Amino acid sequence: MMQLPDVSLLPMLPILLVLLGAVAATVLGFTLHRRSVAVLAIITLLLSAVSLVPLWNRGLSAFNGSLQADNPALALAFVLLLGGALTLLVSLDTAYRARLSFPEFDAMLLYALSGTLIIAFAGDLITLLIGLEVMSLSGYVLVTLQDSRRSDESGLKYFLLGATGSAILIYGIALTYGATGSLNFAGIASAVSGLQTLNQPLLTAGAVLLLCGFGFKVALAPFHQWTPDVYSGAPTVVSLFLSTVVKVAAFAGLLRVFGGALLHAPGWAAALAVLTAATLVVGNLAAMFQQNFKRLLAYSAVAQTGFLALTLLGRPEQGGPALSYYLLVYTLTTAAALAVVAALQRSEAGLEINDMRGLYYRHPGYAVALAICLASLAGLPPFAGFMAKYMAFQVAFQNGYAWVAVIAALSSIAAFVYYMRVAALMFMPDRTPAREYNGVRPATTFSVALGVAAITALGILPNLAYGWVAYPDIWTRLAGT
Amino acid sequence: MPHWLADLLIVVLKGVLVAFGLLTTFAYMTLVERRLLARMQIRLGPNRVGPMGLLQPLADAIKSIFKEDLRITMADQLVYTLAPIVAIACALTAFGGLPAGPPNSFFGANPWVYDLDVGILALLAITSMGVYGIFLGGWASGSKYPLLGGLRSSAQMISYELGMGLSILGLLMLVGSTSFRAITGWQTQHGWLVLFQLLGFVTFFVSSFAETNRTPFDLPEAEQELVAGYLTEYSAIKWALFQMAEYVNMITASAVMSTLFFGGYRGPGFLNALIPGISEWPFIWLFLKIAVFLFIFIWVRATLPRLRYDQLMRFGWKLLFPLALANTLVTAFYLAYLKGFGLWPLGVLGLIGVALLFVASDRVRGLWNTPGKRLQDPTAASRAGGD
Amino acid sequence: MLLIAGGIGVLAVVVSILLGPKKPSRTKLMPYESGNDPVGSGRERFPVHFYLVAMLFIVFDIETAFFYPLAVAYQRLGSFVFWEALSFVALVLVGYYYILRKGVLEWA
Amino acid sequence: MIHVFLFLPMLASLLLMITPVRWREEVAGFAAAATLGIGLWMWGAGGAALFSVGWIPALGVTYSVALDGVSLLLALITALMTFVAIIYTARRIHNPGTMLSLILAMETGLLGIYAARDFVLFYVFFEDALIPALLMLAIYGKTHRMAALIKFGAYTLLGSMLMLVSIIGYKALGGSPSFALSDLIANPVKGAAQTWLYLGFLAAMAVKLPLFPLHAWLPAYHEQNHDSGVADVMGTLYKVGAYGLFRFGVTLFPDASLELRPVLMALAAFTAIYAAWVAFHQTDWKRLLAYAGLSHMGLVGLGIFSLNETAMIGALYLLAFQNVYTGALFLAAGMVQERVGSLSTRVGGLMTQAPILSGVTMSLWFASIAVPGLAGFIGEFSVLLGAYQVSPWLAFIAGLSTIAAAVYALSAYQTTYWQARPLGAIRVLDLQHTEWLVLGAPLAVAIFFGVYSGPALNLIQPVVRALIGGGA
Amino acid sequence: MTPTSAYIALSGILFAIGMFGVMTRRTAVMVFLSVELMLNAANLSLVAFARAWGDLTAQTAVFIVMTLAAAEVAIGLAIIVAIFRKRETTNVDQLASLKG
Repeated sequence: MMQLPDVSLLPMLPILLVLLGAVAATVLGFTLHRRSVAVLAIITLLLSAVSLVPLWNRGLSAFNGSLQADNPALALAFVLLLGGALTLLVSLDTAYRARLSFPEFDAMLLYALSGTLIIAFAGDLITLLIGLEVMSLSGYVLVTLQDSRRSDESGLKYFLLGATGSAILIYGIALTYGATGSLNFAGIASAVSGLQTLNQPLLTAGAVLLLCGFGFKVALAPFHQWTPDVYSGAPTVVSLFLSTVVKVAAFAGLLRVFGGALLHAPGWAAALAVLTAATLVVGNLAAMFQQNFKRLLAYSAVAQTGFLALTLLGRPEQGGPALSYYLLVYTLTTAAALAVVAALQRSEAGLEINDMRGLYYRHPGYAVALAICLASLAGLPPFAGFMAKYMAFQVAFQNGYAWVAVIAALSSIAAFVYYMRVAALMFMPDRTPAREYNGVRPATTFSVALGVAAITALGILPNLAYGWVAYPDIWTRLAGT
Repeated sequence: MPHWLADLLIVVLKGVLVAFGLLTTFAYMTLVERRLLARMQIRLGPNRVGPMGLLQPLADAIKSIFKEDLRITMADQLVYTLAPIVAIACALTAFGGLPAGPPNSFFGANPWVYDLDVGILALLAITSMGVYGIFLGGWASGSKYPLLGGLRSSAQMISYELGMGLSILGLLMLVGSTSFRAITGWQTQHGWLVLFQLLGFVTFFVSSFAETNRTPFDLPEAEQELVAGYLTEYSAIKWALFQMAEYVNMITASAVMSTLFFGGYRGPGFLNALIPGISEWPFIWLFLKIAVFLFIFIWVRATLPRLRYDQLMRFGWKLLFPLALANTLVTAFYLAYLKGFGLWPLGVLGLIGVALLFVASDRVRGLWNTPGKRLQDPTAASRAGGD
Repeated sequence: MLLIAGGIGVLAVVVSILLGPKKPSRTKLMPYESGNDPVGSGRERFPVHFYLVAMLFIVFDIETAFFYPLAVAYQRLGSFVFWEALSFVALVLVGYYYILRKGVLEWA
Repeated sequence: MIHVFLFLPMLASLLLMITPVRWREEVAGFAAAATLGIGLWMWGAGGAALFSVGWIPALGVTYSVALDGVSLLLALITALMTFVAIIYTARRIHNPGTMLSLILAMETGLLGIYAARDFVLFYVFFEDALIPALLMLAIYGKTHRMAALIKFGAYTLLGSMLMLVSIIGYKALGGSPSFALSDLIANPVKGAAQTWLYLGFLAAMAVKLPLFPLHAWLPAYHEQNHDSGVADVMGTLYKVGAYGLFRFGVTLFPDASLELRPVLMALAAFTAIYAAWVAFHQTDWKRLLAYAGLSHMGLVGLGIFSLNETAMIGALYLLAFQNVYTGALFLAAGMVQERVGSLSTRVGGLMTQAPILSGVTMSLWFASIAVPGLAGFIGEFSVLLGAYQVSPWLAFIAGLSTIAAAVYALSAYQTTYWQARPLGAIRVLDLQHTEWLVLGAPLAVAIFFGVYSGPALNLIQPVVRALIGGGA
Repeated sequence: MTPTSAYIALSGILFAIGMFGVMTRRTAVMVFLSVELMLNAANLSLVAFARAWGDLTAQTAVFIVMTLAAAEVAIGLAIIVAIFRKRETTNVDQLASLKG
């Protein structure tokens, strides 16, 4: 009689709710109209977010620790749900124009979301893997869902590179398991701390491979090549989803693995530092030469990845809070910016930067919102982006990676330049006729307003979010116990 | 002579023996089939070559060997030649795992070529490899009919593979092992599994018909629609090899069914009352059962008309698959909650199931008989496939 | 066993190649199209439906594959597993229902 | 009270976005005046004591502000000039709602810079002032503004990012519990690390001073801004590098600033003379004024870097009042442009038609070139005096710049205002109604503090004394 | 009984081959096959390690990886087919309408 797993459903309630929503969307899609399905999905996300509340500070776990509902998981889960909800809101208006108005869209989105939640809750490499793949596979479908050459092509790229990434990741898992003899984070952590020299190279190789695999998922240079093509080729709503939720989830995975299980493993930190520096430089420099705003955002997403990765260097009790705060801010900002693009674009190719000249005089609200988003992305106070970048710098500094911090600082000048180019263009008077789509899009406007208000509020009073996670002790048990 | 070498030799010997046994069976099965069909259609079968045409198979074999071996211009030569070999190899290999008698009953050796704990899985795997033979054959011919035929038959085979795989799950749950000997042993204790897995047996039976491309599922060779399916471009020995593969598969299927559901190489226990130990006699029982099933195969061929292709697919996906799944779940439920009552509830459940099938047969036929709504654009379909 | 079986197959082919007469002619070797000259290549694109069946087969076959270990170990696991299996099947059935409604299983 | 002083403009600028068009000027003017009034009231009350409260406790970032002598003086000047700028904006720019709210928003940033007593808070305000400046340029700029914009922003960011890093580094290495200035002073960083951090900090301040290698953004910025020098006034006010160096640099990096003193003084002196030299060649009033301001800033920098009491006092004095008259001069140039339609220094003959405008401008120029009896003189003189004690040669070189200033200023003035009015040139009006106030108020201030420097010195001296006593 | 190292070496070689294929192959299908090869390399090493450590968790992992491979095949083929039916190529280099 093998022992049965403990089945306390409470810790996995958020995931289950999202999953149920996904199933419902799949089944009801045949009978209900797509909009109502989307509304249903949003409601599900809200429910799931509510179900996070009773779990806070409880530190529950299920399936012998394969699922951990500890505070970091919950915080990240909240960010994920937020991103998903924003995506759905935007899709309410724009999906039809993007020829995406299938119930499958919502279904796939929810499946992907449940996958990301699983990543955030993972206490175990297998669980992590499952979550990751559920996320990625649904992601491939989402990208390809709009039946056009662009989306197909980006879908193929995304798929091929994503699959390669997963393969590398899995191999890394295999090696790690071989070195430590456990797939459970806690087991790995304990094995790592007391490791005989024999397995050391194996472990290092595993860790580095894992890093590369995650590098594909979060688009760390040099594994970022797919990002611009996919983000700019996919329908804007989808690239919104990819660049917020999927990235957040991948970082959640990184945090779980390298902040918890492999914290004391050798080698990966240096590798990560190098990758981060490379990402910062590549992303920012490449973004300077973009002519298409959507593509620019894609590259800036790469650059932001670099800043996010700064927080993973060193000890999680410093990096964790910064990371979660940054992820929240990043989600809000990127979502708002892409929502504006989705609202204004005529074609799924997004907006050409030169076409944005004088946007302020045609769509003042959107222009100001977009400017705020860009300022936040560029890290100008008083917007939340500044606080986030600042925390990232601080973490890097405290963990003795000053040189990376300096590189980040310098590269963010480039970032500032290209963000500001767009922002300034929007405010330059322009006589030419409008090139934007004018239509009624309340939901998008709402999500934009939400995002902008949030990043302003969080910039002036960071503690609204930061205060929840700024407890070192919750970040020291990432591997579970 | 070192020990391992001796073992090896014995194994090889047995292997060759089984192979030639199967081939002979195949040869004479063709004869038997033709004569039986003739009888059922009130005409004489082949009776010229030898007494009662007993030498007919030999003649066929010689003819097919001495016939010209065509090299079709459009064909991909290597694959074209390899395909029949693959088919026959898989077919022959599959049989080797089946125990033909209790251990050491074969002149002191075990009456099986290889024995795996995962017997059924291995067998299913190997037989399904036969699909490669057919599909490659169809593709390599570089002609349209064979291509379609190959596609059809591979689609059909994989579709029914599901039903087959699922239908034995309940059985595996009961036995708790996938090795043939364990299953046979279980049946000697509790009785033939067909009693407790009626639904399972039915589904398995039907799907094995489809797997072996026999009527009413012999779409691949539907003359009216696509000449001879994947066989169109084949002739001489290669064609013969395909035929062999089909018939050997039939034999294997019969053997599997008898092993899984009809007590395998053991005879019915009650006969021991008449002749003590008769149910322990090796080989006979298995051969007997195989023969019975082969007869059924032929009988069905003579009786039933061929399905339309869409009916075939719908039958597999809409009827067989859910049925097998239901059977599995019922068994699971029984094992979880009704185990205390002994085995008879399972038998009852199985009977009820089949009875229900017959009662609601009109409704059930509606599932697969009549075409439903056709989906609109292929890309949407590919998307659905992606989901 | 596989070797032996394969060997037999190869043997048969080789023998017939050796023994069989060789009188090739163009018409004899051209692909069969009821006697007409063949039109177009024999390897054109075939209906996407076959891809679909292949994919569905993969997915559901994996599902079956998941069932095998469960089935073998079933009696050792107790009644709780029944519900796990049930939920698993339920999820699979969702997919099944989806393709059913999508009309993937419709052939005409 | 101080909080009102700081955030009233920001609130006003937000308010402007919803106020109906025809009330905007009034609202903005009232807000600016109120701010100035509060400032004066606080002056009377003797500044505002330190107010400190945790902002992000987890990171040790505090919201701590104070307005002691120097800060108060500079803040007052800022408030004054903002008021002036707003008045002129209301008169000059048509439908100025956006510009007004930008000016007010920027004012909050500037006041915050002076009031901040927390390193991160300082940074926040420092960046806040940047955004409106950029927007002014973007919205009201001229054809080539994009280049100027990029230059300006990139330079500023280059500095401030390095500064941010060194800020963080200072706390991390010094192990201070918070970023509050007092805590940072309490546990400083020593040795080579201090030098490196100082360089990081210096980068930002040198850009905003501006100091020689990092000044390139300045002329383009001023040239491309709106013709009415309003934005330039704010830009002038935004040159807070000297203050930053005084408030944070000298106090937090005493050893480093002592160590780098010769280099920096040399740079500052060179900036002064170089800028004066370049200014001599300008034919565009704005570029000219830009370089003039730059050369003054060189002097200011000289004073600050010399770490000499007299020089520092002079530097701050100069900093404060050159804001007044340089800003006023920008506005004057704007008025000329409004009348003549060009900013060229070759217009000629304005004196004959607009005597008062010309006169006021001239006296402002006198202030700028340090004619005794005007505010500029006291500053420049004491800077040179103090610098002389430290290094005579550099003081001498910098001193040359004052002479050069006289040359370029007077020659340009001569070609614009004297000489004969070209035939057929349009008739130019003299000062209109509010323009009296716009140019008069700064001039009054310049004259007042030129003859009676007591009040300002009383504000500056004690702080500097304490600093020099405590710091270096 | 073969030493674990042998399995690991083999899987490493497989993985390397797969990696090489991913980098050099140009048709989507071949790239995809290389990826599958990598997956199987991972499976092999997982099983080998599982035997070395003598516990079963890794084998469940293998199961899941197999599922993954299957799902990836399904989706990947769907995408590739969709593209192939639109334009007669799946050559990755020719899919360049997104460059910039």
